[in-house]
Order: sequence, then structure tokens, then C-alpha cells
Amino acid sequence: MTAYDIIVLGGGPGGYVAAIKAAQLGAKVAVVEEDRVGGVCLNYGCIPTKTLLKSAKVYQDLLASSQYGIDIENPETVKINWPNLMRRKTQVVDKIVGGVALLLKHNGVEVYKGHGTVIDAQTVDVGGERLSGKNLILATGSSPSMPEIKGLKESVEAGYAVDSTGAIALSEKPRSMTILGGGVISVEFATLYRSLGTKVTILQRSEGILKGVDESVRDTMQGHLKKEGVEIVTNVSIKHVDGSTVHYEVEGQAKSVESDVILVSLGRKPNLKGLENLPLEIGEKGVVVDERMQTNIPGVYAIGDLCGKMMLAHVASAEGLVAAEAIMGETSAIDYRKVPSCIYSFPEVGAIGYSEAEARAAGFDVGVSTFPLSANGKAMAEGETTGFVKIVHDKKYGEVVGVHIVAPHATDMIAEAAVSMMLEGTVYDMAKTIHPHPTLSEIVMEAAHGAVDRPIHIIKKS
Amino acid sequence: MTAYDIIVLGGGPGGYVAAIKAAQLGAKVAVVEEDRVGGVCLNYGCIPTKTLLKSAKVYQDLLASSQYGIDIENPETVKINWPNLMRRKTQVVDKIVGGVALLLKHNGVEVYKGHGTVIDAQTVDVGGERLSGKNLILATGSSPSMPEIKGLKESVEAGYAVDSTGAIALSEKPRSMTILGGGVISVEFATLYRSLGTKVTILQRSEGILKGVDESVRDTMQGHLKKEGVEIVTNVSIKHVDGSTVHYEVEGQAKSVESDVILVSLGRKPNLKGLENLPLEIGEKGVVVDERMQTNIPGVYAIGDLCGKMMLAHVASAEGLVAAEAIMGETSAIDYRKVPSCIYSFPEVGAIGYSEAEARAAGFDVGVSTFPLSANGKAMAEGETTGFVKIVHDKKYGEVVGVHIVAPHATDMIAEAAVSMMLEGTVYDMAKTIHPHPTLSEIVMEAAHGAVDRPIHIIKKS
Amino acid sequence: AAEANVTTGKVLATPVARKMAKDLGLDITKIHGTGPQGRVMKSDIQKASQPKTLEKDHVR
Ligand SMILES: Cc1cc2nc3c(=O)[nH]c(=O)nc-3n(C[C@H](O)[C@H](O)[C@H](O)COP(=O)(O)OP(=O)(O)OC[C@H]3O[C@@H](n4cnc5c(N)ncnc54)[C@H](O)[C@@H]3O)c2cc1C
Ligand SMILES: Cc1cc2nc3c(=O)[nH]c(=O)nc-3n(C[C@H](O)[C@H](O)[C@H](O)COP(=O)(O)OP(=O)(O)OC[C@H]3O[C@@H](n4cnc5c(N)ncnc54)[C@H](O)[C@@H]3O)c2cc1C
Repeated sequence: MTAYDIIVLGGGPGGYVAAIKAAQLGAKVAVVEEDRVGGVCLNYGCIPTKTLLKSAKVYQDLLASSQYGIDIENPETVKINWPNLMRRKTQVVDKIVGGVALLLKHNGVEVYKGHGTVIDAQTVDVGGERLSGKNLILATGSSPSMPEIKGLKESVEAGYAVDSTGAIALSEKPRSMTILGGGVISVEFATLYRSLGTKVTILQRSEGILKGVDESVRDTMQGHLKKEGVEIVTNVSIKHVDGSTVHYEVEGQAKSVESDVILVSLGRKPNLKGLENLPLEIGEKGVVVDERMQTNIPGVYAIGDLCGKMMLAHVASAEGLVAAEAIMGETSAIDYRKVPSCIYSFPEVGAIGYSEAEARAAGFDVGVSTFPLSANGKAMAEGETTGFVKIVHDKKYGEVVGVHIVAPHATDMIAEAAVSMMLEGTVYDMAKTIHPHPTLSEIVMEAAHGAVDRPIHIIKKS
Repeated sequence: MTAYDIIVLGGGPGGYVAAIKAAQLGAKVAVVEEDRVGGVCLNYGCIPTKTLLKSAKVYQDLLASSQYGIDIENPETVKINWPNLMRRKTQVVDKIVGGVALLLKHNGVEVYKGHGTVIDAQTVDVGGERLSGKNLILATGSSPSMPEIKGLKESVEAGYAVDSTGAIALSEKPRSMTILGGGVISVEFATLYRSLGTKVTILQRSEGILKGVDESVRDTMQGHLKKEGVEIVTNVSIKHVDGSTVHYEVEGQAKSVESDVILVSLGRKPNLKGLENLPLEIGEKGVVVDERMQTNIPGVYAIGDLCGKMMLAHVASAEGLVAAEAIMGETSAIDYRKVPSCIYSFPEVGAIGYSEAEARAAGFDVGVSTFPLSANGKAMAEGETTGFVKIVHDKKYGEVVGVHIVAPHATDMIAEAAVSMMLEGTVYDMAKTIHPHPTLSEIVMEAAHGAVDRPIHIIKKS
Repeated sequence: AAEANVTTGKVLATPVARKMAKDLGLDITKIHGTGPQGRVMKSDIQKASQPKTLEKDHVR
């Protein structure tokens, strides 16, 4: 029985980062992974979707090229080469996954390939081999929920209905797609396939898509997607699925929609398989942990999607660092109000902290300032003016408590807000920070000027 | 004689921003502008170049589209439509300039059209009309230097040699272009025309292009431009110009290069016309001012390119705010070590603060950490992996004193560094700031991890 | 910029200012901040740590 300081169960962005960090801090570490390292994120999530989205963006730019003075004599000769598009995705994923395997190796982490079953808080079984560890980090991630909808299981078996993993590996471009659910992943797939020319319908149970996202962002994105031709049906109750047809009810009316592909994107659930022998406390969202990511069982830590605090790769990684550091005697913790989250739509969304409504509910003396991309010189120069920034601050000190950006590079731009909030920066600091001209990032400075006093580059009704 | 609190001479990004701010603070303000408002930046600089660069980027993306799985059956049918490309530029410029005119109007600033001649510290003449002002803000900007090179004047007259203003308004796409000088503006034009298919040669007097830029950035950009087919000749001494041919000497050898267009980009000089009656102190770079932008003459302020501290639009605007606030009784000042500067090449460059060499020369206990784009997942997904970040910090407290980024969105990404440095943030803060995955901005976090200890996502030789 | 936030309890200060104040044994709540919204900056700590005779200079 090989003995380790730490056994990490699951090699996703939570597990592999925890393992590398712990090894860097001097621990002897094993990772148990039944699939490829990199987890959902690298193999089936973040990376393949963003690789495909890049192709979709290129296609869009191509179709719009004449507005930039670049003509394609015969636009019909532009063709999506599906096999090449998929091949590129696979190559990118393989390269990054290979990189992670190398990183683990170079940091001296041993990777065991196979399904791990936890025997007790110090022992893990991998295909009959026993590993012992002083500490255990559970990082088994999550899987798509397949709710009980009549006929759905049969539709999956017949190859019509797929989950996100299926949706990144379709054998040909679907002419039409119905997406059940209107969360972030749904919006990304709607963007991807709509941009490639697929007819996309989103069926959303509640009043609007992107629950939990700031109101202005939701409104803008919903409007924008509709303008791009995505059909969004809200207040839907899904009745049953019949092959490629979804039957649903809306405002008391029975309706149906038929499509090449049905994408089921109705949330994810923690992967608890292999953990049955541990008397883990499990809450509504997943395994319950304290600030240092320790579960109710001393020496057993849990991180990432398995805990379900924020189902994001960078959260899994950050939690991995906290767990590794906690085990190795360093203390750190995550302020979940300072974690950015992104939507890779066109335009992108980057958000952090409180939405306006949340800030009010939390009792801040809320100040809000927005600035539109349509008044930004660089956005005009680039011909992409849909978007804005909204800064939510606490008037007491001017502290920035939330920033919401819709813009072409919003996912990169939100880092400015993240570091500001980390440093407990105020709108005064943001306004005084000289931003380069011409850049999209100037909207942040302008909105901050608006929070302090008045922005320069827009006519403010007062 | 109409009386004002403040007369602003020049309506560029320095002057118009100063005017609006002063008006917002309650002053009665006039702007005197002989051309269109917006100055060099909006009419002939920042905005038209970035608009054209966007077209060039679209063209490049189009040529590379098949690597993303988007095929153009017959790539020869892709055509640059020069008139449309130029028309778009004009439309964007007109729109933004129109917006500035509106902003001035709405803020109650009066604009006088015509050449302004300063009579004394309180009086300006515009075409015979006299304006009186308690304070004067000089914001007359700068013009391209046309050095004494034999035959250059004749070449300009014959229409071969142009300055940057000529280079954004060529009547057709040049097959070849020779650029005299290797500064930021040269690199942007080299990027623009090379991307559109022009054969570009840069003749640089000193050892390398981009003087004053961090060494690693210079090396990367020089290498990248060469790879893209830009010919860069260094240590050149230009002898004379003969029509479309530049004769020069390199390593004792006489050489020459013939091209459709010769772009003269050898620096800029302050516009002093109209200011002759003022006994202004003028230094090597331009008008000398104190921290509050006041010249040696009480009540007379100077801002922007005219002072030549950093010839950038956002510096002009920031100085405009300082001057307006100083006059209106508020104090603020600019820390020029915290001003970002950008190069809109492909990939872009964003930089702020000390270069590594400057930091060493300044006596800091210098720490340097870099992280390459080639190890970043998003960069791989986007297929654009040329670039890196370099963080320069003072080891004493870990304070970040310089950040240099080469990346596709570096001009937006540098805002993170700007706000960090404004808040005197350290590499510890940057490393602890959770950056969203997958984004290019993760390279900043990784490099900060490297400064503190070790990055996760790269194998560090130790 | 507003006055220092001494009276309201919380002190806005930069990470470097805090570290420097700690090193020098200075009470950061008693230092006048000159940064945005009265934030205590590195330079404020440097000034405060200088001998009293020099302090007249920055009163102007
Ligand atoms: C389509 C899609 C797109 C996404 N895009 C983004 C995005 O852009 N940005 C973002 O931040 N997040 C994104 N996410 C979410 C992100 O993928 C997850 O938050 C992240 O992968 C969670 O990491 P983890 O390490 O907790 O778990 P996982 O990545 O799920 O990894 C868990 C690993 O554990 C292994 N495992 C499980 N049980 C066992 C066992 N018993 N024995 C051995 N191995 C086991 C699994 O095989 C898996 O490899 C996306 C998700 C999806 C589905
Ligand atoms: C090709 C090019 C690209 C550039 N790109 C960028 C960039 O991307 N980012 C950036 O930050 N900077 C860029 N710059 C620099 C930027 O344009 C200048 O720093 C900026 O315009 C300076 O602003 P200013 O207000 O000081 O002067 P200017 O913009 O030069 O404005 C001065 C104004 O004063 C007027 N004027 C002068 N004298 C008189 C008079 N006597 N009476 C009446 N009116 C008068 C002029 O007509 C002019 O409109 C670029 C410059 C060039 C040439």
C-alpha cells in the first residue's frame, strides 16, 4: 500500500491545481482520475466550448466583413467545414490536457488512472490497488442533471437529446436546436450554434433567462439574443419529449417544437459515486465545507463543483489552493463576493460581486453608475457597440461592491474590477486611474466618474 | 469683448476635456479651435488609425479562417475595397467628432472657430474678435517633425512622402511603403499596411525599434513584425530622398529602397504658433509646467502634446482635468509612472510604469516575473499565442512598479495593472485576485504567483 | 479629495502604506491620507515618518 501525504480524488481544475500546489509546498501527492486529467473544464467544458466559439466568431466576422471594407466576391462560397472545426477543438483540448499531465509529472504528483472508491478517510481503492493518505481532497466534480421528463430518456437513447458533452461533439452542424434551460451554459451554446447558422430555441421555465445575473445584463443579453434570431420562450412548463419534439405549455397553451438536436441544460449535480463510505455532510448544493474547505470529517477536504458553491473552474482551482494550503499549514480563504463569472456570448459578459438588486437587499447605501459602449470611441472604431458597464458601489466610502460588463472583451476586462475589489478600491480610485485611449476599458473610468460626479463623455440627465 | 473664466486654446483631447470639466465645475468657458474639435487624436490619430486597423484585422482573420474550420472556397475572391475602408474611417471619425461638438454644447462651452492668437495672458484674438479670460489653458498640441533630409521636401511635394495624416488618407492601397522611424506610430502603420498586404520597410536610426519600451516587449515585437514580413533595417543613416527612393547607409554601405509611399514618422514638435506673445518657458520637450499644469505665467496653463511629457491622448485629457480642477480650486496631480501606454499592433502591447531596466536604474530591489501566452488555455483556444506578461516589482513590499503585456487585448488588459498600481497593490494582491477561467487575464495572476512563489501552470526552472 | 476618514472608523489605505506603517510602528488611523477619497498612500506614511522639523514643508 503506497502512502501519501495527500490523495486527491478527481483531476479536474480543482483537483489538479490542489495537487500541484500541495506538491510545490512539499507534500507527497497522488491524484486518482478515471477519465483524462483536466476534468469537465478542459475536456468537455470551458476549453472545447471556447474553441468552438472562436470558430463561430470567425464565421460571424467573415459574414460582416464587407462593413469593414473587406469584400468576399461570392459570400456563398464561405463554408463551415465541420470536421475541421471539430478537429481543431480536439487538438486544442488534447494539447492542454497533455500540458496538465506534464505539469503534474514535473511537480512529482503521481496520477492513478481508474475509478477511486474511498474506503475510509485515509484510504482509497483504485481498481484493487490501495492508496493511503494522511489527508484526502475530494474533487470529483459534477454531472449534468437529467430531470424526470416523460420521453426524455428515450430521446437521449435515440440520439436526439444530448447534454453539453454531446453538444460539443455533434457529427454535423444541426439545422435546428432546442435548448431546455436558460442558464449561462445554455446562452453560450445558443450563441455558438446561432452564430453558425442553426435555428435556436431556448425554453425557459422562469420569467427570464440568466437567473442570478444583474438585471441590466439579463435584459441586454435577452434582447441581443432575440435580435440575433434566437427564439426565447419563457414561463414554459415542459410536458414531454417525443423523439425530436419537445411538448410544452406556455400561458395555458400546449405547444411543441421539433428540432435536429435537443440540448438538455437544466443544471448539474455533484458526483458522489465512490464517496459512499464517508459519512459526509451533504447540503442542498453539494458537500458542505468550512472556510478552509474541510468537510465534517477531519482531514477530508472537498473542493470545486462537488461543493457547488459557484460552479466555475477558477473557483474550483482557488478552492484547491485553499485546501492545499490549509493541509500544508498556511491559511487562506475565498471571498465569494469577489469572484468573477463570465458568459462567452457575443458580446461577452463579465461580472463580479453584487448585482444592483442584491446590493440593495444586502442593505448597502447603493450607488449605481453605468456607461454605454455606444459612447466609447474604440467600440465605434471596431463597430461593436452593444454593451455597457454598471458599477455598483456603497456610498459610505465609495467602495466598489459589484461590476457588470457587457462588451466584446468583457471576460478580460472584468479582471480590473476583480483586482480593484480585492484591494477594496473605491469609485474614486477607479475614476482617478488613467485608462489608455482608445480602449473599451475607458467605459469603466467613465462610469466611475459618473459615480463620483459626472462623466466627461456622455450627456447626463441630472 | 466677450469675457470668460477660462479660454482654452485648442480643442483636442486635452482642450475639450479641460473645457467640459471646467464647465461642469461652474466656469464660463470658451474653446478656440482652427480645425475640427477632437484634435489630432480624433481626426488624424488614435481613432482613424484604430478604425483602419480593425479592417486590417478583419482581413487577417479572413485569410486565416480555414484554420478555424471556416473555408472560403476561392480565397482570391477576397478583396480589399479601399474606398469602403476609407469611407468607414471617415464615418467613424465624423460621428465621434460630432459627439464631442455636442458634448461641448451641452456643457455650455462656446466654441470659436478660427486660429487663435494669444495677445496677452488674458486676451485671445480669433480672426479679429477679442476674447478675454481670467485664465488661459493652452492645448495646441503637436505636429509631425519634418527633419532636414535632402530631397524630402521635394518628395513630399511630389506626393511620395507623407506624414501620418497623409498615411490615413491614401487614395489607394500602396504596394510598398518605406517608414522612416521605428516608434509606436511607425509600428502601428507597419502593422496596418503589412496586414493589408503592402510590402513594408522600416528604417530605424538606432539599434532597435520602439525605444523606451521594455526590452522583452521590444524583442518580441521586433521578432514578430519580421516574421510577418516587415523588413526592419536598424542603425541606418538616411542620406537623401529622391522622389520615391530613400538612400541610406548601413554599416558603411550605401543602400536604397524604392516604394509607392514614404511615411515620415520621426517624432513630433509642439505647436507654438499663436503663442508668440507669451514669454513662456519652453524646455526640450515643450512648454514647461508645474504639477498643476501651470506655466511660468500665473493663470496660464498648458496641457497635452504641447508640453510633451507623454504624447498620448489620455495624458492630454488627464492633464486637462488637472488644469481645470486647479483653476477651479481643486487639487489633483498626475503620477506619470502610473500612466499606461499602448501599441495597437497584432498582438497589441499595453505597458505601464517602469521597464525592467528602468526599475533597476531607479534603485528598486527589483523582482521580475513573466508568463507566456503560449501556456494560457484561452490563447490556445483562440489560436493566438504570441505574447506574454512581465511584472516588475519592488521586493521590499512586493509593490508592482511596472507591467508589460503583449497579447491580443493587451490595450484593455493593462487597465488591471493601472488600477492595481493606482492603489499601490502588490504582487500578493494580484496573485490572490481570482481571475476568471478561461481568459487571457489569467497570465497576470500566473505571473504574480511566479513573483510570490511559483506559478501553477508552467514548469519553472529553479 | 475628501478629508481623511479618521472619524468614521475605517481607514482607506493602500497595501504598501499599511505594510510601511507597520514596519515603522506608525498608527495608520492618525495619518492624513492624500489619495482619492482620503486614502492613505505610501507617500503619506513617508511624510509622517520624517522628523517633525521637515513637516512644515508640506503645510506650505
Ligand atoms: C459546457 C460547459 C462549459 C463550461 N464553461 C466554463 C467556463 O467557461 N468557465 C468556468 O469557470 N467554468 C465553466 N464550466 C464549469 C467548469 O467546467 C467546472 O466548474 C469545473 O470543471 C469544476 O471543476 P472540478 O475540478 O470541481 O470538477 P470536474 O472538472 O468535474 O472534475 C472532476 C474530475 O473527477 C473525476 N472523477 C469523479 N469521480 C471520480 C472517482 N470516483 N474516481 C476517479 N475520478 C473521478 C472526473 O472524471 C473528473 O475528471 C463549464 C461547464 C460546462 C459543462
Ligand atoms: C497617427 C497617430 C496615432 C495616434 N494614436 C494614439 C493612440 O492610439 N493613443 C493615444 O493616446 N495617442 C495617440 N496619438 C497621440 C494623440 O493624438 C495626441 O497625444 C493627442 O492628440 C494630444 O492631444 P492635445 O489635445 O494635446 O493636442 P491635439 O490633439 O494636437 O489638439 C490640438 C488642437 O489645437 C488646435 N490648434 C493648435 N493651435 C491652434 C491655434 N493657435 N488656434 C486654434 N486652434 C489651434 C489644432 O487644430 C488641434 O485641433 C496618436 C497620434 C498620431 C499622430
